[in-house]
Amino acid sequence: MNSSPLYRSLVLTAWIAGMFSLLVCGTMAYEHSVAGTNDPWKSPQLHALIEKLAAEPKNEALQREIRQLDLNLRRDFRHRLALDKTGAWLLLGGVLAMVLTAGRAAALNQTVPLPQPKPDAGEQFRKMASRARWSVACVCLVAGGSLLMIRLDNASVLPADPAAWGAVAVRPAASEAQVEDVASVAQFQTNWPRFRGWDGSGAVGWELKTAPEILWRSAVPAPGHCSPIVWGDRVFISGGTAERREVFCYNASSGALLWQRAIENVPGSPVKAPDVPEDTGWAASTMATDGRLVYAIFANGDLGALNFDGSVAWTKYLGPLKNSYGYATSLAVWANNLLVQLDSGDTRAEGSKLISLQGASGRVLWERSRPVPASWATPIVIEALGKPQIITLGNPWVIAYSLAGGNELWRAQLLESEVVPSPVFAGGHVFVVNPGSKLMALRPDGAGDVTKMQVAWASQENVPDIASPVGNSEFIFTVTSGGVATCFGANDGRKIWETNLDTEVQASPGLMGGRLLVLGGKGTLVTLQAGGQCHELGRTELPDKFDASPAFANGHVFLRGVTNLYCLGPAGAKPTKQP
Amino acid sequence: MKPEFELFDRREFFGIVTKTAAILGLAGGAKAAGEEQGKGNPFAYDISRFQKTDPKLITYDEVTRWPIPHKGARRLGIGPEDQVYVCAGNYINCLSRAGERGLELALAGPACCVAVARDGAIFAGLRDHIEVFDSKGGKVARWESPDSRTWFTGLAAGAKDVFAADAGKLVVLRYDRSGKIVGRIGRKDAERNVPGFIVPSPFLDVMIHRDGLLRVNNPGRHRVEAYTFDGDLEGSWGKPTAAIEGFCGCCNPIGLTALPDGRIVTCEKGIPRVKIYSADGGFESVVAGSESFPENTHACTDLNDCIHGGLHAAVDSEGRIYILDIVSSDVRVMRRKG
Amino acid sequence: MLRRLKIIGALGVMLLLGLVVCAEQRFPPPDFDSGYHLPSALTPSARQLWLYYGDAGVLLATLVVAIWLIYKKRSRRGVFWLSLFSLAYFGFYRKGCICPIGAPQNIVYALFNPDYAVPVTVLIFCFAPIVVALFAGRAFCAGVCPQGALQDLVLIKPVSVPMWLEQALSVVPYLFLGAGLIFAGTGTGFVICRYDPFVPFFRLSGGIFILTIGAALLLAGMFVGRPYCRFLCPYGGLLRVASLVSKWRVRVTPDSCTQCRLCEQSCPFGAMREPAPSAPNPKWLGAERKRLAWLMALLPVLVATGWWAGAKLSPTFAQLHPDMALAERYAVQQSHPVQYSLMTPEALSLQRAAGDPKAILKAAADLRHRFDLACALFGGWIGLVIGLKLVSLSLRAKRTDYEPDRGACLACARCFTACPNERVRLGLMPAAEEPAAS
Amino acid sequence: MDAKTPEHEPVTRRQFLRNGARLMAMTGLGVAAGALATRSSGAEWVWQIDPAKCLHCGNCATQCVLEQSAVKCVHAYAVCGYCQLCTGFFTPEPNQLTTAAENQLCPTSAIRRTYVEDPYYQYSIDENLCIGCAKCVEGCTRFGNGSLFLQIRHDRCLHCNECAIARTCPGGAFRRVPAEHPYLLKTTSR
Repeated sequence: MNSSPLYRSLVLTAWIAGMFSLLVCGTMAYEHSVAGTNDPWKSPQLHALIEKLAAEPKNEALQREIRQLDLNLRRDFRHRLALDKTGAWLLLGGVLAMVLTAGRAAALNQTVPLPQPKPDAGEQFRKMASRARWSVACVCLVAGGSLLMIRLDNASVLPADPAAWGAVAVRPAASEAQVEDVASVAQFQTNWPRFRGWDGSGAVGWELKTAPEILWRSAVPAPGHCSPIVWGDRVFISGGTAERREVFCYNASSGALLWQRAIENVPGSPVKAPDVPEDTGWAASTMATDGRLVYAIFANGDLGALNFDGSVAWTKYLGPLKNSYGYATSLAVWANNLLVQLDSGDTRAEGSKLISLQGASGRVLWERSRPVPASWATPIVIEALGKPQIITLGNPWVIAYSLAGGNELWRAQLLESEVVPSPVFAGGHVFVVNPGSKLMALRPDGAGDVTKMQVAWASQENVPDIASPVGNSEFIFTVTSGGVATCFGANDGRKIWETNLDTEVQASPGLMGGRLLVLGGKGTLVTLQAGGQCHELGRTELPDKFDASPAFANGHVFLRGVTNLYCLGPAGAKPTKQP
Repeated sequence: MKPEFELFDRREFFGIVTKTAAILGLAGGAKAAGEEQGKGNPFAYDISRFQKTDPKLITYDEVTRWPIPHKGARRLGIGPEDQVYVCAGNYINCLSRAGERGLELALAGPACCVAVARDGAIFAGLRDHIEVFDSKGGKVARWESPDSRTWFTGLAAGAKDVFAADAGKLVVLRYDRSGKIVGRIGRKDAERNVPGFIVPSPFLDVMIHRDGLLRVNNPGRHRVEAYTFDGDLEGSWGKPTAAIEGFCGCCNPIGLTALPDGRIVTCEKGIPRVKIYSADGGFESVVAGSESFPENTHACTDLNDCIHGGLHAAVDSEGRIYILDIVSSDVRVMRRKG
Repeated sequence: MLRRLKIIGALGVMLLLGLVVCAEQRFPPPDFDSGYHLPSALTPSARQLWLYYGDAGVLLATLVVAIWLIYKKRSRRGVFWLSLFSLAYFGFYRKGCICPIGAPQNIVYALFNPDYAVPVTVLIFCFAPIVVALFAGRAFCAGVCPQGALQDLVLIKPVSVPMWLEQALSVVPYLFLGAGLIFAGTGTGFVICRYDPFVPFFRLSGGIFILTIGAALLLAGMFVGRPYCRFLCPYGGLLRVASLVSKWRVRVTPDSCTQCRLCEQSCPFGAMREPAPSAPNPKWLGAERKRLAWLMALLPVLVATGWWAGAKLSPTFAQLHPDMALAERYAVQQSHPVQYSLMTPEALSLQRAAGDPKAILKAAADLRHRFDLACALFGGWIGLVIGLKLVSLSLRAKRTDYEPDRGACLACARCFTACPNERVRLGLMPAAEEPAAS
Repeated sequence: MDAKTPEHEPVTRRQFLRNGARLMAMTGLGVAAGALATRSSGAEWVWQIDPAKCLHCGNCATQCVLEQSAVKCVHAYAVCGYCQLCTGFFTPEPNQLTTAAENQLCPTSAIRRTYVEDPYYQYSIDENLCIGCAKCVEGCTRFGNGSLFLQIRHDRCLHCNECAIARTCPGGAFRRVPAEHPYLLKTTSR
């Protein structure tokens, strides 16, 4: 190091210039950081004042305040611009000064090179070259790696084949979808918006620790096999006869019948009602709600949407339906889509179709015809591969459609005869029942015809014929109409236990946390432990006949009996006032 | 050398340099990131609250939509048997009540407006003259332009008179059925205290009301004015506001028509909407709000000619309202709810 | 894409005609009684054409001067002042646009988008320095390039980068070049200009992000000579190749080298090459020959792999094109609607897309096809670059004297005065004195 | 790449190779230049906004490389309606029709409103204040004749090789136009 005064002064100047530049740099940075709120068009203060003025247009003082503030803001803005220009030049000067002085200093400080004796150049070159080759390889890897990362982070959402992109445009316009107000997923989950709950699994996370007891009961004015649905403090059921088809709304806490509304003179619906088999009846399809409207469909194909206050929002006639036992498929909802599976025909498909409607307006978003005759299972919507898909059962096809456009995602030929039990989705598998012969677990991530590859397991033991299965990631439970409850391993399908509840069962079982609820047709509500070994936790005898499946919402169990609607709650909970 | 002159120690210098670089980098990164996620547009021109119509106010349903055979639609007219006459491009098309295409009149230039008399005579307004056809479409007469600035944008045909709104000359011309000009209505006139029309863009409309007076829109003053056939101003109503009860923007309403019971239907552009007022100007209800016309927001999409926006309406004898959307170029048929 | 450009062009023409035709057709403004006359909007004209040709002239002149200073005058000081002038003119006066570094993009863009007639000045800016490099090495980098001058200016205390690292990093410019050219060719944009770290300084304004990068590079540049030129600049890459076959080359010494090794450290850009023994070491010869053979064989494999892998990048790279980005956002909107806040560019562009989705998607499809090819080419190019680099690193150089590497030498003329013979020639020291080390 | 050319062959040979390569390179460049020259133009291109495509998003105010955007609002007087209630000048629901700050739409009050004659007012742009945010353009175009519109002012524009605003323009309204007709104006001819 040399310490000539010239050198020192150069170094000092360099430092001073450097510090100066840093200072300027800092100031400018600060100026810009505050600019966020000081620009006239951003100032929250000004916006607030103008809002205020809108409220009291005559306020002179306020007006004066606004004008002053506006003036100041604009002055500051101009000032900042000027400052930026000068700042930039100052910075330039500072840096230049620093660089030049430092450069000179460094030059002064240079020592005369004094080459040392070196090893063999060729040898050195060899070493260098091999190192260089490897580091080139590294550069190549780094580049490739980063490109891969970028590629993975920004995958295209468009179909792989550009030829298919035209289809993207024909989906319902985005703007419409935006203005729709949709209930949150959480709301769907806490309520019981459709047959067997929001996802059709018949299961809820919470449970009643004690054996449930009746909190209230309320007479059911019209016959129907449909199960109750619950949203907030409302319970809805439908009932109907050849003459009159109605929707009933009860208060969930008191059981009071709030209103009843008939779905009548639906445009296009034939005046002369078709004859519907007695034991299925007119209202076997469970209603559905998206929290905005409630939807009900009846055996003749009348579909109605009602507001929560009971007024009719819209109605549609979807018939005629050809169904030997009578139409019993329940409605499904997902976000703001209403899904109606209309399978029709005795032995072959006769106008079978799946329809997706915009809930609020009843506008048909899409419609797909189905290659199956009449069926009685209810579709479910599941999220697989990040996209919602609709699982439908029919004879012989299990078909999955995309919710967005109704395109068929996959199908499997697994079913025969009359398809009654509905599918459920648990622990990554879709469980479908080929009535009386097979219980199967499917992986829902296939494409095309997946009959061969996607069946994870199948079991032929105590396969139910009417009741749908219920399960969680570990176990699947089924109940035959004869009352034999069976537990299978969800992942391998081996039978874990079975027990005869000696009561005949029409309703699908429900899973309430760790408890399996089986509702016998004669009114026996059996509670089993939903676990590895068979253990009955209790029975509650109810004074009614039951075909409908239980609904679980807000800590209560809702049962629709033939004569009454029941609300069950934790034992000891004060029964709220009777209707 | 003495340590206090160890100023140019490289390690130290490196330290500082790297630190500053890091700080700069972080600051820059943060700022850049901040700029990445734009938090809305600070320059947004916000009228969103006016573009939502209170559903309770909407008293009409859209029954159906008819596409228009030609582009460049301007105005509507209603015939004696409730046919709808649409002028679009160089044509005037007659659509039956069911929307089937009927008679088509080809014109020399772009049709600006059309009116049909009770006896079926069809009056087609071009920019600077009027052509008269009989109900079969046979050309009867051509009424020449009275002025170089003339720009007809509205026509109304009565039993004896035909009224033509001249947006260029800011006047409503009164013709007799022979094509003679027998009066000029609405010109600025202090004595008759007629304020005069303000028409920034070619949307002056005229209509004959059942009460025997003319109704003319005065867009620049955001008013509907009532004149006698002789041109006396009998009254006016309307106030400028984007709120639903008033007329929005710089120059509205742009179109007028009346229901059989005499209530007045107004059309607006900018916030495209069709509303109903009582004959004396009390706001009553909405036929179709801004939501119904998504395409029809910007009044100007062309460099030269800014009349590619807005709506026009006509009413048939049963009170069905036909709305012409100039941008999506279709006719919406609206029926009263319930 | 191409068709779309055509259509736009056509519309433009119709528009201009329209102005004339529709002039008296359009609805007239009010006629004023007060004799008010319509003002007409001011239209300050664009930069005069001759000024652009002036720039080209200055470029050519500076190139000539640079050659003269380097080969005839052999004057570092001269080169330094010339570079300062270029920094002032092309940098702070012309604000760095258009510069040769970005020009190749215009060329490629013009090749694939016939509606863009590339200006003659751009041709000159793009080709002149390359032609010069073919004859006289990287005289442009030394004396004319403002970016280079800026970095050269801030170089205070050069530290030498290890040769192996130098070699490895010297492939990066070619990757950058490849990317820049495919994005230009597909009409996506000029990324080389977008990520030019120094132009913001010339403009004294710019995005904070790029400013930060520029600042960081300059700070680094105080100790690592010209980091951008050596390890990033795509145009530098072109000149490097060109100067490999240059007619004249920069030599440290005017006459014979005395092997005094005083110039070893004189090059701050790691371009100095030391003599290598004429006879290769027999111990390694076989191994090296074999390696060379293998690498030669590897070359086509690398290219093919690159091609294959590159094609896979298409869906992502295409999204950098505004039209494709819009199509993507539109598609997302169809499946999972997002509510963008009022009048944001996103919301507005989506409205536009919703207006005519078919057209947008059609344009996007065309783009994707273009990108499939472009990306494959890019991948292949990467493979080629890496492969050739490996091969070149397996060739044994043979050198008797200390001399700058043809490609890497920026012709800055620093090493001249390090050579005692040169000093003698310049009369900086008496001929008698001989350096101790020899 | 800097392939160190093997030097153990005779000098002449090496020179020959190099000359050959150079010759090839030159011819290559020549061909390329020639090919381009056929479709190259002596003229220059500059960036400009097509008002018919502009969506008034505000990017022009924020995206330009200049601190103060080179994009400004331009007024085509011949298209203007000289409205008393100008939606380009006044906020959507103005308190009164005065030039007071609270009634003005322009964040930098760059629009001057002058009385011409009853009932007409002239509106003109102060380009030193205008930041090109297009707020007035939206107001005027939505309700009125669209006589206010954005243009790149070529006395300010740096003619970047790649326009930073064009890159982010949601309407794709930016395009290169010949430097001799550098504006896309709404008609001012009468």
